[in-house]
Amino acid sequence: MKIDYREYSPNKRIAIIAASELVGHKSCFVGIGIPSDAACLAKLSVEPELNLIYESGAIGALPLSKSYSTGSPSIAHGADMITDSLTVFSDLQAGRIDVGLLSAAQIDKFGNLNSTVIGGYDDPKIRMVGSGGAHDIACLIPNLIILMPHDPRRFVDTVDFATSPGSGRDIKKIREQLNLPEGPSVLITDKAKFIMSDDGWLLHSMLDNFTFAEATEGLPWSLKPPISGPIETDPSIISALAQINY
Amino acid sequence: MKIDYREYSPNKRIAIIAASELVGHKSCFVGIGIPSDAACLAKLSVEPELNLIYESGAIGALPLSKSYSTGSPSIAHGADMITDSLTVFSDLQAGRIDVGLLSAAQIDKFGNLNSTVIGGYDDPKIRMVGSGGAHDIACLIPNLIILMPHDPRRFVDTVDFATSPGSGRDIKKIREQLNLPEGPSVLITDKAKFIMSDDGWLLHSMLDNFTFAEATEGLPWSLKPPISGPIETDPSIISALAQINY
Amino acid sequence: MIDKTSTVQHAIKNNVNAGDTIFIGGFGHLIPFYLSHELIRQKIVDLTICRSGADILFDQLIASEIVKKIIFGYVGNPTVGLSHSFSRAYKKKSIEIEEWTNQSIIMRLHAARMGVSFVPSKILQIGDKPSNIAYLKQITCPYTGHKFSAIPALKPDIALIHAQCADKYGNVQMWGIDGDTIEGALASDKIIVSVEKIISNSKIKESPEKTVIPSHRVSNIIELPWGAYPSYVSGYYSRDDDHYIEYDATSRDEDKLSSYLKNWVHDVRNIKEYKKIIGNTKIKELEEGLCGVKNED
Amino acid sequence: MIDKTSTVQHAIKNNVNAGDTIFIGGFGHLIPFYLSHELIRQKIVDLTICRSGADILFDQLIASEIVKKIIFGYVGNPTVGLSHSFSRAYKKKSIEIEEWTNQSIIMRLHAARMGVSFVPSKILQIGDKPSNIAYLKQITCPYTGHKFSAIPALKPDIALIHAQCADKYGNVQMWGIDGDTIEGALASDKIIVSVEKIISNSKIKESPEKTVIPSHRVSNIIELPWGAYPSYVSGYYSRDDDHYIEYDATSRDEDKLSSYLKNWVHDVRNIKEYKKIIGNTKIKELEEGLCGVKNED
Repeated sequence: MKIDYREYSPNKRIAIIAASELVGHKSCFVGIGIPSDAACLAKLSVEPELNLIYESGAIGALPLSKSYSTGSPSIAHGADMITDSLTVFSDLQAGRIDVGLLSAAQIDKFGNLNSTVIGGYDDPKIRMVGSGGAHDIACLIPNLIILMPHDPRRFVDTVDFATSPGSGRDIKKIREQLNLPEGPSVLITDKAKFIMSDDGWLLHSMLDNFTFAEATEGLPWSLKPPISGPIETDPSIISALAQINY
Repeated sequence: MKIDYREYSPNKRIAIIAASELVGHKSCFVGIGIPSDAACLAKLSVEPELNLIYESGAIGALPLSKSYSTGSPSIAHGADMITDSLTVFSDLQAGRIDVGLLSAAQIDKFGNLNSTVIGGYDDPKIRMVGSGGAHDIACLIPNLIILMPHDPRRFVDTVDFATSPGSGRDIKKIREQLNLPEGPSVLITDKAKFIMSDDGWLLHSMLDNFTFAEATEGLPWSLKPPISGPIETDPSIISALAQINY
Repeated sequence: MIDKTSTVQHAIKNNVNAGDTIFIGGFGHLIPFYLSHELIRQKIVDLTICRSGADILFDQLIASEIVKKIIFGYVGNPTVGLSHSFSRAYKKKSIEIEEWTNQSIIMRLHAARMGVSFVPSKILQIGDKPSNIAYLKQITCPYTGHKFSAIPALKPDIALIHAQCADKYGNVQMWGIDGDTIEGALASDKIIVSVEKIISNSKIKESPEKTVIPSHRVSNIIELPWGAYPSYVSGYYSRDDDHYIEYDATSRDEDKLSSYLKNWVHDVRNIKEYKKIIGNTKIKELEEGLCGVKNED
Repeated sequence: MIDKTSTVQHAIKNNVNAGDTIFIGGFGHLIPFYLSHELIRQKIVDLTICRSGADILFDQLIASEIVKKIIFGYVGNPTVGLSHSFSRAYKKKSIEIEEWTNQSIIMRLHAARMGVSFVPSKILQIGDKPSNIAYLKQITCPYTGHKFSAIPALKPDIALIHAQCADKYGNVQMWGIDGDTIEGALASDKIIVSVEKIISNSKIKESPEKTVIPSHRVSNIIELPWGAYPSYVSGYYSRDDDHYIEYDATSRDEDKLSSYLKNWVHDVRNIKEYKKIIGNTKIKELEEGLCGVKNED
């Protein structure tokens, strides 16, 4: 099946690519927004085994309508279990949750994410919402996938504030010493997939019919052509899109 | 009202005396047996505010029939709340529970309690059940009352094994350094009430019509005549006895 | 047993003091709007307010200039955007902050709940977050030699929470999403609870597993139906997402926000008036919009 | 989702290995007798078994000579008396022990559940208890300077528990007294659950607050009605106190205990036979003797 990805909005394209990445995982720590949408899409298509875990304590829900808060009625509805946040974060720290999805206002070359301030911490241009659970997930989850709309202003060489720690040669060394997992391994935009290397992000693959110029436009990192052919999408993911109302 | 205490079994006499000691307390950490009976009796008479807390996690129950385990159906039945043991022990450690009642196989001059071994730890004459929650309660509860049937074999100068730490000059000093409460302050037998001093137990008062010789018979500690007149019992305690089936 | 029912006025007046550290419950669900608004009406100042993920109730308390400091993991208007009053206060330096993460706030409360002065954690050791907290210390496990951050206990003076029901003695029942609400309440020295409905003690005893706070820990119980609006209560009413969305525009503009606070907080004399301002149409819509989270009451 | 239902034989055979550390659930309530008896029937040896308060199921496992070590806070026959098989094994030095307290065992499991290698506690610093554990270390709070015992994490290889119900995917629902059952299960690497009844996933979703273990943590689910006898299951049957009382006399005498184990464990081929041995009279009595703990199923 030939998929015309340009038919879909940028956020849907991110969810489509991310859904494929969730195959083989049993439990997923998700936040509201594109992460939640991507996980729902995966569960409806390529990974029915995936248990969605929200930091509010809801486990096993499949919210098909727009949710504003991780504690929204739509998240509680249809859950197999509602426990407390301590339990969910404890499971995270104990390495009992397989994979996590994060987004942020800024991302840098080594996958550091910023959701705290634009500008200086004490004298910011924009004071944002802060970590929430993002720092915790970035420190603790064994497999971390980052989802970012391709908005060049949000891609920087070094984030103004590293709310959620990244990876790459130096950070990985510190993570090892602290017995923490490796950090972000995959970055998904609405045009391409990137993977983490010792020296930062590498362009892994692009959506069919997107050019290298499009996939890297405005990104401040020096990137080489993709190391792999076009991203392949299981047709069931596309079919499942219809079930999600967002 | 003149009470003829000899009408009641030794265990009931202990519960009668202990009930008076619970006045003014709002929450009581209780174990199965005489402690539970004494707390029920207090709640039915002189201290209706008392919330009984069992280490199984049951709170607010009033078991009027014999219970074998702190997790028995009779403990769950009638509870206002059933939580887990972690919550109850956390409340204990946080100083959120007012008073505790303990019993044991052996007690010594400084209120150390033994429920572990008679004889040496590695080569015991009798291997008993171990601490359970007794050590924890003895370390942490702000007000500790000990209930012991007057069986001289169980009263010793120094316990074979200090499962639950006592009080008195030396132990209190260590407790202070560790930010722990003072330890046992009252000991109740079926004949008398004792209070803790720097030098160990003092005979505080006796049940009406019991002699000094009876109250101290076989106790290995050097004890002086009681420092107070006969124990007074609120008649409501005696009336409430009829409601408890044990 | 003591009857602990009270009015919102008395409960706040008798239990909260200027300068107190207050844990405010509700994680998307069960946010104690009406109960906490009383802090504004009574102008109880110099407060430190804390929780993991904070939403527009924090924004309103900050805008009302009764908050000296916030201790938080997140403060915003979920999905919609920023907490504009917080941003303004932060830039004006009229508010102190202690900025953690959701997990670390929960672990801070958990340490207090367990009666210890710290717990070890793997978080807050890398990135720029540890530098947010100047006094943050590390600790080494005496068994494994592994390094952990030492998460210090956070023991609030008082917790304000909203729940589905309670008896008059203070046995509180709650279901649906909790987040860190129970943890924060049990960590605090005093607890005030507003509920949708006061029920009998015998009803409580029918399902003791639903009880999350025992009576002896609770200072006051107040029946405040719709007291969690515009957040929601499982089994009673749904979340007013529109209110949250509109609040974004309102709170960007200080004048608009003043009118909002006058209308929704200062001029509201009792919970019936609060319900009146919400309006019958909205009430009907939210009662019907429960998304299947059924009323187990 | 994967169907995780299994037979007791397969679940134990495929998940438990000689030498494993096993957490055994049940605190007075919900003790997994039938499920754990399968360890005896399959002669899986060199086991380390652990929990806070242990009753006669531990005695039976010890008597069957499959236990190398017990880690415990209490081991006995509640109110009735001692664990005679434990006492004998202890005196013969045929069993290793690691003797804690109920709170410290629970905190050990809690540390593992939270993913840290220790938690601080105020207990185990005075009296003779700290000397029970040669390797016990102290830790100083970096904020207050207070001394705590460092309670090391206890992460069992597998937990065996009994609950009221589960769906076939492994979402487990439990109510009534829990003690340290959920803590121990969540601390363990694998979890096997026997239940009174397997119910539908849609039934689970009707009351998600009752779910205590999520499906992705569970290895196998086995429907074993009466599997907790002679302990009890809230909503299903009461505790057989007489059985516990009689077990005292039985377990004092090694020959009598052998016959007991033959009758109640070795010769029992399935849960229907177990129910047959309990007998109809007893079953009726225990179903009626629920002390009002109602069946919410």
